[in-house]
Amino acid sequence: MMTAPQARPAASPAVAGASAPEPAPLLAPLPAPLLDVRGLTISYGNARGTLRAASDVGFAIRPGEVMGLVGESGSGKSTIAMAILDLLGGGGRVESGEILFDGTDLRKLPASERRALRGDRIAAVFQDPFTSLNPALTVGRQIAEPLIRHKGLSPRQAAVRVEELLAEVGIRDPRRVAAAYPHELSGGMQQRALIATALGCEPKLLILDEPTTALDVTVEARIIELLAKLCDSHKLSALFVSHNLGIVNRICQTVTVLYGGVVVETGATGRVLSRPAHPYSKGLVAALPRITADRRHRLPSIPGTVAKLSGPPAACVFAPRCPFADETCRSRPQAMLTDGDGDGVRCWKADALSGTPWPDEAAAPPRRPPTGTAAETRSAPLVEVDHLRKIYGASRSILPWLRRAGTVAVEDVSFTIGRGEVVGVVGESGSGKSTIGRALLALTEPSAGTVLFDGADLTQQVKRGDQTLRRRAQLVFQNSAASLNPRKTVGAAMDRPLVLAGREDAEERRRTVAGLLTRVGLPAAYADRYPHELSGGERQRVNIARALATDPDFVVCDEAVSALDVSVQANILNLLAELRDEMGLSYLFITHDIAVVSHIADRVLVVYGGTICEEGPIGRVLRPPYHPYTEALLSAVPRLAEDRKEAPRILLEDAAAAPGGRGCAFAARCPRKLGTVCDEQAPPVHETADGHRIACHIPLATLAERAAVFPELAGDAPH
Amino acid sequence: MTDATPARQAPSRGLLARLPALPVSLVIGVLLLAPLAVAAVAGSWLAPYPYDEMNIMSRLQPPGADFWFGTDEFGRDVFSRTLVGTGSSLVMGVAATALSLLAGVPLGLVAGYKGGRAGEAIMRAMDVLMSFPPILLGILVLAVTPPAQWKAIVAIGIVYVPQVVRLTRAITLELMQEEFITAARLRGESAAYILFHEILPNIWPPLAVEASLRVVFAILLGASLSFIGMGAQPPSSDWGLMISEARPFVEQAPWIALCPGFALATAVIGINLLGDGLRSLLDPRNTGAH
Amino acid sequence: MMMRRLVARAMLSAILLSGTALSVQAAGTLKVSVDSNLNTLDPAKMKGGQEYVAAYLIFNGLTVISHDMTVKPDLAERWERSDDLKTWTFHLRKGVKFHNGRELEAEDVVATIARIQDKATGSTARVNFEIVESMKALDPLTVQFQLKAPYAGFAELFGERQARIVPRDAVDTLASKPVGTGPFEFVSFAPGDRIVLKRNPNYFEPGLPKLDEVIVRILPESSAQVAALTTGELDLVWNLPLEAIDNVKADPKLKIDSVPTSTWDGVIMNNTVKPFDDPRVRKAVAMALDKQAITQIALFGNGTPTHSPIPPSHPYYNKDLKIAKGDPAGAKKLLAEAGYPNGFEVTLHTPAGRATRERLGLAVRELLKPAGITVNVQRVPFDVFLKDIEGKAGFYIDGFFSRPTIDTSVYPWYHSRGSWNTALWSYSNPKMDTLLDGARQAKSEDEAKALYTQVQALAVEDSPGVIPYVINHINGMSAKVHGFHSHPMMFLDLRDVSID
Amino acid sequence: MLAYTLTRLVYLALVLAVMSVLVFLVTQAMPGDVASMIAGQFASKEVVDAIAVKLGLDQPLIVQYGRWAAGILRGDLGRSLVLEQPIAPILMEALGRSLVLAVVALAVVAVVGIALGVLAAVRRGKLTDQLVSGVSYLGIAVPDFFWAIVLVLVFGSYLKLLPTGGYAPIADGFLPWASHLVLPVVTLVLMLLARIARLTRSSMIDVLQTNYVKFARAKGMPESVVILRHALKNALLPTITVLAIDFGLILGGVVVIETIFSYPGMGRLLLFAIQRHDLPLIQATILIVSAAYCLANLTADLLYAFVNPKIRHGMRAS
Repeated sequence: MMTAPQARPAASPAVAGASAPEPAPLLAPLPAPLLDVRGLTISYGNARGTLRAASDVGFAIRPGEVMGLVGESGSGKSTIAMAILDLLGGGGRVESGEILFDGTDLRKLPASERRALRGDRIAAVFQDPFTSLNPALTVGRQIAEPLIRHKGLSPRQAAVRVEELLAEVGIRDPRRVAAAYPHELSGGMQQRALIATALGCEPKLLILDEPTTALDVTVEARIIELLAKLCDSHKLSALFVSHNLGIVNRICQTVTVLYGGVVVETGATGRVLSRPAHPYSKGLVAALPRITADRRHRLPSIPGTVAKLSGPPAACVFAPRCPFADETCRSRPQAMLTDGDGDGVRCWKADALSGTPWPDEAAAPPRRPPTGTAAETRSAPLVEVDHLRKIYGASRSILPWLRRAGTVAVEDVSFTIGRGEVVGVVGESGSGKSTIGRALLALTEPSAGTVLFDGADLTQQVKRGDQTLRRRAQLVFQNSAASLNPRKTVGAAMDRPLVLAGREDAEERRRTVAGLLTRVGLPAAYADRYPHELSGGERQRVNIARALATDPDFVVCDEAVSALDVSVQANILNLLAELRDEMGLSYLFITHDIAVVSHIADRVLVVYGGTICEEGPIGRVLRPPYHPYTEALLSAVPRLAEDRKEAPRILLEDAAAAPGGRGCAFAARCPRKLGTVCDEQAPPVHETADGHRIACHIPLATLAERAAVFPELAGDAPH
Repeated sequence: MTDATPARQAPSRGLLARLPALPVSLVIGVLLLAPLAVAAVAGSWLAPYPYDEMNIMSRLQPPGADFWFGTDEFGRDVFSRTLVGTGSSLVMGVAATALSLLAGVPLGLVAGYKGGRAGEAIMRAMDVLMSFPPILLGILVLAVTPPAQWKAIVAIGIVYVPQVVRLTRAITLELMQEEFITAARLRGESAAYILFHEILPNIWPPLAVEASLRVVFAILLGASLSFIGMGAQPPSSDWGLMISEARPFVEQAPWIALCPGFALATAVIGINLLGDGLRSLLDPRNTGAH
Repeated sequence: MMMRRLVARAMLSAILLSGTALSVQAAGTLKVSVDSNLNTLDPAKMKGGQEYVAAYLIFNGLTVISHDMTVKPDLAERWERSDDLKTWTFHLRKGVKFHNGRELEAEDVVATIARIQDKATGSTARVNFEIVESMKALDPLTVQFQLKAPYAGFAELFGERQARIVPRDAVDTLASKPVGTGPFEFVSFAPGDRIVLKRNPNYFEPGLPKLDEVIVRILPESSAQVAALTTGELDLVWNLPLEAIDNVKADPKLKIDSVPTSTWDGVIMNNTVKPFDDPRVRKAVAMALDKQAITQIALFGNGTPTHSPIPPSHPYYNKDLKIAKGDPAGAKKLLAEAGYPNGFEVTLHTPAGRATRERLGLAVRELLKPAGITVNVQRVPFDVFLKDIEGKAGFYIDGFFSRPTIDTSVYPWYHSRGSWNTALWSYSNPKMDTLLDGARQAKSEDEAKALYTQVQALAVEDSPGVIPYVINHINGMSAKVHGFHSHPMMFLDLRDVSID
Repeated sequence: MLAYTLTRLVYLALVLAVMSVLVFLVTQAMPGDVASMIAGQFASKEVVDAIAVKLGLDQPLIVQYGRWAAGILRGDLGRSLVLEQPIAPILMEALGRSLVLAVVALAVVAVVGIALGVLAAVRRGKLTDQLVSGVSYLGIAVPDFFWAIVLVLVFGSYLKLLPTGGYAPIADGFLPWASHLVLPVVTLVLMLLARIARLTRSSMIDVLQTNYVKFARAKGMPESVVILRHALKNALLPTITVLAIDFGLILGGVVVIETIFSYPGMGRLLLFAIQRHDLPLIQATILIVSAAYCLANLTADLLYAFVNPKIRHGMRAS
């Protein structure tokens, strides 16, 4: 057993001198770290060269401590987790460093001993529950495997234990779930099963690799709650890998920030997130859209794209994107500066910059007053959706056993979008929000109801072959890669809409393309590039530019920023806001992220199970009265503010929504369900004067009694 | 800019510059096929003897100085025959594959793009065709008329149409889900433009790989049909026919069968390697062989 | 009397065999192969050599063509003919039993022939019996035929392959369950695989057959046949593939037995189709073909060049005529006379799957090249060949088995009203008709010989087609097989055969 | 599962119905005809016509088809015109022999092919992998008939170890029966092995990269358990499909191999029927072969569904 280290071990000898020479005197002996990673360097090699996924990474996790490892995509956070588990694949190789677990360097152990530790002393839960369970084996068997293997339980004993474990992770019907195959369970249940597997052998360390990223917000909230509880009750240590600062804030005591495979900052969660020391941390925290922030403000963003190293860093990895960088930063690598509390920052300017916030970009032009006032919207709506209904998969086969009523994706939805208005649609997966967007663009034919665009039925026009109106309504996709034809240059992709618009002069079209590219902040020379030569953010800009090429009035943004890293997301959101202001565009902004929608939308529709449960100006929706679902949704949003940590949260059951019934779609999961009336009758719509509508059986007055989820927004809507 | 974006490959940089990056299998495949291609084009000029010249005095001669690969039961030079037969054997595979692509790709595109009744009808028709084992379908087609090589080509072409249709349809359906197709529909492109300018360019790489493997099957099926007398006709020196005719003499004169057999194997291995190479060339992400 | 003797013999054999039943059983089984599947076991409908193999093992005729090509008694122990050669009376052997136990009667003979005469039966032997005016059973053992015209060779007709006597009450199942009087009884037939036959204990020739069991296996691949023969899996390969002869000869455990036949292949030219309607063209083709070379190519030398279906081994063979040596120059000259100075191009059809005939076709293609005739060989499936080629196409390869008599070998092909003539080459020369009609009524061998000598000369002169050779019939067998003699009619005669 | 099976069966019936019409029409279109085939070389026109009338060939096509189809629905495949026997027993015998060939060959292919494929996937990029790939190439590249000839040459002609043709019923004893199967089976194995090994290899490689395999490893499962319990079961899905289809192919007759080894299976029966222009036999054979092939395909899909719990539960036809 090694003794407790006096300080965070110096990352490398050359840098040792730069760190604090004497550690602060210890008030109480800190327990020895359970996991102590030192100087870990990992690279991936293939025929085209090597990529350094982690450079000289060091951190420690003490018993009972949950440490967050955060960073954007490509920062190397998952690679480090896999290296600890000895599960690096795809040509990954640990070049150097130590991984001390309970004082033993795992790298020095033979493979069989490392394997014996895995699943027993060190357990893991991965990002995607849908693919982490073997589809061919029952859930119970998969949970039992490590019990039999490591604990020597008989299959019968293991089965008993499996049910206990499932019960412990909050599964109500453990016997049924144990006998089920993975696909029979919802994502939340699957993730619980994975957690039960990890807990089975009572491990000392949990490796959690983005364990909730693939889940809906309400489910995520419950899983995080469960994890926090378990870590507490089992005295577990955990390495929590995440890109989501809000979640890290909720569950982690300490946090380590990675950038380009390099640890840039480490420290207590509260301190790092409220008073970040490293410029990158500052940028990351600043770029996050906030529900409570002033919506007219531009989001601060980090320019450029994520760094990727091929060798040891020769300069500060963040210098190319750092607004504070100078010659020194660009000429020598940075050392980790630590203090006695275990806080550390890899920036020689950290002290000098203390208190200096991430700079706002050029003062944002004042936002044009939103046109979306209720009266104006009703006078001249651009889009009118009336009793829209969409059923998928209905079948009228001659074979009786094949006849199916189909799945209701959208059930009787009506709303309007005014000119220049941004309407947000918020909902979880399966809520029908994308279907609404597609129906608006005549990409899918409504089963019932009408969609009028500028007074005309777009679906009918397209059916007749008239495409002129359609060109005025465009779409910006989630997957920036898939939305561009890989075999066409950016210029060619943008040229087509112009050709179709009858612009015959090729030179003039070329100039237009260049103009559009410039407009979305890309060099005009990008017209000659192929999509795979661009980064994700650049591709999304091209997508937007292409959508603008038809000179539309209306753009549907379907999860347009969801796949982007926080720093890039801020960029795109800013761009979309600018375009709206300059060109008077209307947006239907579809997203699962309330923070994003609250930043950009004028009005919000909250959809659940294909129906609109709440609708109104954003300021109204964020304040009571809430629809019970909205309330749960809002309370589930992970946030940075520390004071929210202990606030009551409304946790929903995992049960999957069953839309299409006669009653309220949310009835099955509603924590405030009144009784059978919710199941059997469609809820009445309560409407207030400012266009705030709630569909619920609970009287408006009762709903209004609830406390605000965001007290800082208390009071009347600002507009 | 950081090095996050992959290095651009300037279109001006020619194939030569990328040569070292060419997959090994592609290079070996081309090396194996090059002499066969030459033989296919110029076989009758290169052959030391006319392929059909009989010489009773030197029948069933073992390989030697005069006849490098021996002679057959008519005293015909096996090497010359194999050389001249290259064209017949390869044409069989290539032409049949071309035929199946010509018929199958449009059908697959329509079935994938239009769907509905027309698509359903096409796929059900393909189901019926696929319900026949391939060689049986070939035999059935050929049994209708006296055998001839072009009929064998048509038959093989028909045999492989369903596979091409299915593949094309599958890729088309997959592409239809792609958002760039949605984007094209949104800007009001016609169906024809979407099919030919958006979908087709993305279909041809997998189709090219598929086609190269199809050629192999077609060559082998062609050889099989010739073997049972329903393909090339004597005195053609189609390899399948040569091997078939050599059967009774396999004990006294194995070289009659072995020479075209090796040629056939070389062709098939060559095309296989070419296909594999093409696959990894066209899809750098590809890992496992399929 | 007969019965008692049979029973006694059966008992005796039972006693003799009881001690060594097993080994005798094994030793008494002969495994023989044929090269093609059998279509039918109904003799009236048989058309292929491998079917005739079964016919001669299971059935008998009234007469039999013996190994020396003379007609001998079989089911008929004797017969008489009227002086005008129009009334023929056959006396059946007494006590002959069908395999089903019923005794042979004259009515069976009448029924058999009537069935062959019925067009719906589709027997290829029907034309042979068109000459019959009427027939009747005089008593259970005597049958009499009345002919339309005098015919000296009538008794030989009953040695013909299809004219096997069948039980009149079992004709419907003959194809799959044949019942005959022959040396072996039918046990089973698996199409494409094998026929199993067992010894007929009641066979009328005393002491015969010697074998207990015969298994006829269907093995189309010549290499498989030879391999099976070498490994002892087969004891005898009927009609050994020509290309395998050397291999069998080289193996000390094997032997071959061969006999000349009058089975021939021919290069058929349709005398009514251009350009073969010109005798000069036909003659030119005949001149260009080197028969010795063709025999080498097609038969590997296992045959003899001939002028007509009359084989060189036959006393009537015209020894004065010369075998064509191949004269492309002469052929060219003749073609020029006929108006084809630059030759012509023509398609030659060969039936697919007949290796010898395919080789003949390719040989013709090569040999006609120097004469300026470009031949495209087209292989045709046999059924298509029968329907669309034979008798219709201009130029094709065909072939025919030995016939029991010289008359049946020649008349149908060369007489202008001959049954085969119209279905083959449509040759017509009154002089030939006179010669053939005369030969039918020839009272002496010498008279017949003289007439047939002229027939051959005329056949070569007119060249309705080219008959390049007659084929040797060759059988390969294990050295353990005794008493087997190849039959010039290609019959498989196993009565006297035994195996160690 | 039941609904799916029912749907597939209905489809199968439809496909077979369409196919029966197709087969009937195609066989009618064949040149040559039965009557002249039966009448043979001597026949005159009246004879041919008489035979045609006797066989009902003079009736309108639709009547002939109706009679034929009705017979098949009653389970009567008709009579062979040439063999003059009911077709069903002949066909069943040939099918039985093809079945023997298919079962034995596929058993070998499945065991050896899957083992090789797994081995190559696990040792990916190493010598074993390259060896398996190389051998696979040979199997794919060399046509079956060429292998067959080489085998005949080596084992029959030179070594004289094995019979090179024909079939021995099991009644003749096990050894003769088995020895007759060796060469055709080996040829089939050579032909099919490569594909199965390559397919197993690639799907195994895919599966080994999945999250659940990674998770199984994270649970500390030893490689043998990871490969055999977690990976193989999922990786075998495509292999099972292909095996079942191959089974259908062999059952339907591998014409070339059956020809070379004089094996009296479905393939040679069909060739025989075509050569003899025995229409009822051609029609019945093709129908049965195709039905067997379709059934094998169906079995493949059902098996796939059965092995894959995701489809087994809540399955729907698609």
